[in-house]
Amino acid sequence: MNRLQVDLPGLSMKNPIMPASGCFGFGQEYAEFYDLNKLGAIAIKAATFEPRFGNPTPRVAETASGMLNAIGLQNPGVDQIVAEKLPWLEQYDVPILANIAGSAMEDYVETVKKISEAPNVNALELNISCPNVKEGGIAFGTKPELAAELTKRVKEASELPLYVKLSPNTADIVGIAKAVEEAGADGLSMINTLLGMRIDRKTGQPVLANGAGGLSGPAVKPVAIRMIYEVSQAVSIPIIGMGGIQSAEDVVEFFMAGASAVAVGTANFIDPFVCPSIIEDLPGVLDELKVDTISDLIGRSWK
Amino acid sequence: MNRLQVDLPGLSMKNPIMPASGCFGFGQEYAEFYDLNKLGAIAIKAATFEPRFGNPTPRVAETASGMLNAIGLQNPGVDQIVAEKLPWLEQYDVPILANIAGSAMEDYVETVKKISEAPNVNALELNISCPNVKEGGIAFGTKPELAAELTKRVKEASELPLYVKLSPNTADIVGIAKAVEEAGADGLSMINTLLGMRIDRKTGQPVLANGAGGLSGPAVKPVAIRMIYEVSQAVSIPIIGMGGIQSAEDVVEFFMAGASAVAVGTANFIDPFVCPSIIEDLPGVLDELKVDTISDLIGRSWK
Amino acid sequence: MIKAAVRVTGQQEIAKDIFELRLRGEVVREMTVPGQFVHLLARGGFDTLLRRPISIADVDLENRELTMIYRVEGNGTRNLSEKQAGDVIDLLGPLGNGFPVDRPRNGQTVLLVGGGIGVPPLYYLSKRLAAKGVKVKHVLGFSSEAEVFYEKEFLALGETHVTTVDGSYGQKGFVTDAINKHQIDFDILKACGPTPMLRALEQQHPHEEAYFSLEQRMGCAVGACLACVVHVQGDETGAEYRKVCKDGPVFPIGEVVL
Amino acid sequence: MIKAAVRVTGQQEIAKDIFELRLRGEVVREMTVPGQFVHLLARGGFDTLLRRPISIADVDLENRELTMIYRVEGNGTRNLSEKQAGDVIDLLGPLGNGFPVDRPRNGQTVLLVGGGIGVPPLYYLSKRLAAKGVKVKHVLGFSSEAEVFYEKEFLALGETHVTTVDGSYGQKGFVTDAINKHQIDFDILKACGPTPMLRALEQQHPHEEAYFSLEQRMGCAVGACLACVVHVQGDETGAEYRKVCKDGPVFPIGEVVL
Ligand SMILES: Cc1cc2nc3c(=O)[nH]c(=O)nc-3n(C[C@H](O)[C@H](O)[C@H](O)COP(=O)(O)OP(=O)(O)OC[C@H]3O[C@@H](n4cnc5c(N)ncnc54)[C@H](O)[C@@H]3O)c2cc1C
Ligand SMILES: Cc1cc2nc3c(=O)[nH]c(=O)nc-3n(C[C@H](O)[C@H](O)[C@H](O)COP(=O)(O)OP(=O)(O)OC[C@H]3O[C@@H](n4cnc5c(N)ncnc54)[C@H](O)[C@@H]3O)c2cc1C
Ligand SMILES: Cc1cc2nc3c(=O)[nH]c(=O)nc-3n(C[C@H](O)[C@H](O)[C@H](O)COP(=O)(O)O)c2cc1C
Ligand SMILES: Cc1cc2nc3c(=O)[nH]c(=O)nc-3n(C[C@H](O)[C@H](O)[C@H](O)COP(=O)(O)O)c2cc1C
Ligand code: FES
Ligand code: FES
Repeated sequence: MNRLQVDLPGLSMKNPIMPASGCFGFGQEYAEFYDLNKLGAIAIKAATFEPRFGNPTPRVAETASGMLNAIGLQNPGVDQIVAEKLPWLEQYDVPILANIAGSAMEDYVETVKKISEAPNVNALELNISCPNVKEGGIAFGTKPELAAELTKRVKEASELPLYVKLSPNTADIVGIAKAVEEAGADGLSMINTLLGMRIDRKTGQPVLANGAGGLSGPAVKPVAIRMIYEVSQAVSIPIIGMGGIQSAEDVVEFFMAGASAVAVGTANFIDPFVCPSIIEDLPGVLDELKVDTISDLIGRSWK
Repeated sequence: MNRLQVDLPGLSMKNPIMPASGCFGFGQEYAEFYDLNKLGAIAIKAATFEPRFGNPTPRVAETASGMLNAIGLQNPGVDQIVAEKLPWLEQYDVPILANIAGSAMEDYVETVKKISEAPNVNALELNISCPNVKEGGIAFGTKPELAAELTKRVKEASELPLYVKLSPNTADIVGIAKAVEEAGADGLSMINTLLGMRIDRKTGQPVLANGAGGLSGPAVKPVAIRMIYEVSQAVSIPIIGMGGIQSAEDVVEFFMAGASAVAVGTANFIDPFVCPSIIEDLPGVLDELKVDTISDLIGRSWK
Repeated sequence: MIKAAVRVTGQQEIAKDIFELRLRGEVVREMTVPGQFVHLLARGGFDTLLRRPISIADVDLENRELTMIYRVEGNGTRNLSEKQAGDVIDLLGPLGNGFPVDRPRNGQTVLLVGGGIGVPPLYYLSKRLAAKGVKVKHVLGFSSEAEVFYEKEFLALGETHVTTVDGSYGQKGFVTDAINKHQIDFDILKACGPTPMLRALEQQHPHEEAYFSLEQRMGCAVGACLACVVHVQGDETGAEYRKVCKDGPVFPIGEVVL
Repeated sequence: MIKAAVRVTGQQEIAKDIFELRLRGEVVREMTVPGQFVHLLARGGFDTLLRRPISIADVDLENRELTMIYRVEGNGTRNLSEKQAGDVIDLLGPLGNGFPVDRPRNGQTVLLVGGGIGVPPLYYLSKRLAAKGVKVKHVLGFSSEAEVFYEKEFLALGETHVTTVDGSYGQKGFVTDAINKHQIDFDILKACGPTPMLRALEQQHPHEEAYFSLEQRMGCAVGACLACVVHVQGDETGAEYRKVCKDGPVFPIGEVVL
């Protein structure tokens, strides 16, 4: 028995750890540090229909226990991802979660159709919550009806299991979660980044060229935990939890809150080995808690 | 000329620094550390109509660069505040901002009527954003129509200038801000705490007896700055900025984002002298920026 | 109530994860009441934001030296455990109301009962009582042998019984078991430890003169934030309260709901 | 590309807010290409989360010693400035593509132009070129006299001109002014400094062989996060890019948009 095994729609994971979308590119860079086969899954950088350069720089800024980013969904476009990035990943025996972004419903649907053709994409992650694109994007993440309609249309366009990635920038995360569940989502990913800003005293201007950016890292962990705690009690689809995870102890807290797997984002920038380190540490933390398998912990805080 | 003087409706402040509501009681405790006359103003702990014990303990927990609290609006009720707490404060020549909370509109209105009778209350701060009370409270802070109606009714009940304290737990902070401005608010306070949670690995339960709590401290500063930046461009009433302020440098960033005065909350717990220290440091920071008066900085990031 | 910088003069691990830390500074002159605590910034390699409350375990007024004894729990106490002689710590205190030392009259016996990290403040208290000629007895409860500390020091001041939950040292069981078994006589009871222990003592000795030192998670530790409140016994409105940081941490039996 | 712990062997302030930090570790053996950088955890009393990119200013391969020169800007560099001999720093590196050292043929002259904290990587480069027998010249720009550093060290390797913006030392003005004034001859130009300086150089010497080292705010510094991208010259789609951390920080003139 593998104590760390978790099984989610489309994602049979030998451990519950995946790098978060946008924080791991398409894997190549971190493959220079360790064997990607160690990972439970990989969430790849958001794909859009057309190639995107993204926002002007500076694109990142540091905050207390966190960071802001406004990359702006830079990516080579779905065609090149299918032609070059995904085939490279075929050498690994790790499920791939393909993150999809767009500004109009059409974009999403077309991108999903194309990427679903790749043989090694196991599930889709619908990014309805990117705060860094001016047109649409986050609007889908704050309006339940819009989120539900997009979910429905994407489900129609692909047979792959669909995870909807929720925005924390909303008063009613449970409402959105239920709406997309009803519309056919197979799982949820949460949370994406909180909208934030830093100002440079010397210039009097925002540090990021884009003005605002998305806040991630340990600072947002309590917000993520609270939302997962609430949403996991209200829906019956599994949740991929994320937001500030840095250690195996953090992973356990996310499971107790209600997550069934987790993603690690910002922490990769601080320690490129963070994912394998967490995977290595997890059994010890389970031992301390006298727990056999990690999935025993799912939702323990409210069960 | 006093470089630090700021003048807001009802609040003529010799410097822009006030302790934030709930983080300074009614002043007595910190008066043992320094002369409260040094402060620009004082925001007192939320008053409700009836006395409230608040939530069970534990009521606070630490997070990365932040803290969670679920005090639950504990206070002795407006009658005792008017009879005992406010008279004690009369010995100081510092404007008082009276924070008001409630669960139903009636509560708010009756509390406002009573507290407006106190001779030394200079302005009201309407707490429509407390995340720590089950009944209502935060609902007012996330629905523009409700927030507007409450504002209107409170304005009818008192002649005092009214600041509405906004919740960051919303997708559309600008919408709420505009709605309360239109309904007659004389100013805004922002931000109240973000909803968050911590889980205790050992017990598997939330650390706070209440489950969720309000996140404050440096972790939330980027969220506060972003919201003030957006709202200050959309309204023409002044903003009292707060969320993670620890230093004179932070104060300058809040002004550049669009605040006209600031409140310091969590930092008082870390350094009881933080408010007078910031006041002392401010002129030096203005010098570095070659700025005469602090109000020259208001909204510099977008003007 | 002072904010001051104190300098570490020494630190050692005296039991499993239990450290004794000595600090020197002028502020120590104020620390004359056993049962008070300090609120300190335990900054270092592990992130902390808030201060941490730690009891005063011993005071050397002449040398302005304060001793604290603490268990490594999380980031703050981990940081503390890495401090070395010469390091400076920012401290607020002394805070709160301690144990009354003028209460016991001559000839009276005071029983001091401590559990785990509730033991430290009793040492300063016992020393002060013994110095006044008061007869002191001690019952100290720990979870197991590895965590036992200061038995010798307490023994030097008076009769001392140690209990461990797992029976690996001293008497097996809880402090209340030891009091019963040895039928320990006393006039005044003073205790510090986990709330369940205090509750058991309250139940077992409802009519004695007793003082309990409580623990609560704290924010400000100066009475402003209301993080640390407890209900008042017999209060029917349910709105009355005491602040552990300011009104306590020591309360006479019967005053607050444990 | 290695993650390693290196030990501080020494640190000194060599100009106003400019520190020279020496570090020792096995990983230094890999640092053979001038213009590369390391990404380090600058933890300490002031909060930081992310790593900080700092150039390799000098390397002593035999002693496995690395020298960095940095200016105190914010929390990270403030923490660095408090490190003392014996402290350990977690470092990722060497990273990026540095300056080509095999480019200059015998007899060619290389002009190295540095501005402010762009000066440090040029020192290792100059040493390596000089060791190969290449003729090196230097133009170093600073804002004022107080910030000037390493003039002597560069002089020992070749002709060196210093400029200061306020004229308090050397020639008043920018590095481009000095190149013009002294009509400095060269075959290859290698420069590191603020983007406006690089732009001025590009404009003044559009047809020379030149290499520019760029600065960008970074997240991962390994090519994954796309924080540090720059546009590509002549790219009509606008979607092409280079990563400063991985494809750079050194680019040949004309490759990327400054
Ligand atoms: C009046 C008083 C006196 C105390 N005296 C001592 C003593 O002499 N020796 C000793 O070892 N411990 C003592 N404690 C408990 C001590 O404060 C905690 O163990 C310590 O704060 C844990 O901090 P941490 O960073 O290691 O743990 P973390 O779990 O990382 O702390 C996180 C937060 O929770 C708070 N917290 C966690 N556990 C406790 C607790 N048991 N009580 C209060 N706050 C807690 C911390 O202060 C901090 O704000 C005392 C507590 C109080 C209230
Ligand atoms: C490839 C490269 C090489 C560098 N080499 C040197 C060097 O040899 N000596 C030196 O003094 N400086 C160098 N810098 C600049 C140095 O990285 C920054 O001065 C430093 O990161 C500032 O950190 P801080 O914590 O002091 O400032 P803060 O302002 O507190 O930093 C906050 C955040 O902004 C980033 N940041 C701030 N300023 C810069 C900047 N100018 N460039 C990149 N990131 C920045 C920080 O890395 C951090 O993530 C280099 C930068 C790059 C990209
Ligand atoms: C630099 C950066 C780029 C990101 N890009 C994406 C993206 O393309 N798609 C997406 O859904 N989320 C993106 N995210 C959000 C992360 O996947 C994750 O939800 C968030 O950062 C919270 O996790 P963390 O605190 O572990 O970083 C990005 C985050 C960062 C920091
Ligand atoms: C312990 C605590 C109690 C609070 N009580 C109140 C309150 O009664 N009324 C209110 O409007 N805000 C209350 N707040 C919110 C603060 O006034 C402030 O908006 C928030 O903490 C953000 O500022 P900070 O990061 O400086 O603490 C409380 C905050 C804390 C930490
Ligand atoms: S800890 Fe703030 S009132 Fe006691
Ligand atoms: S810093 Fe992450 S790609 Fe360059």
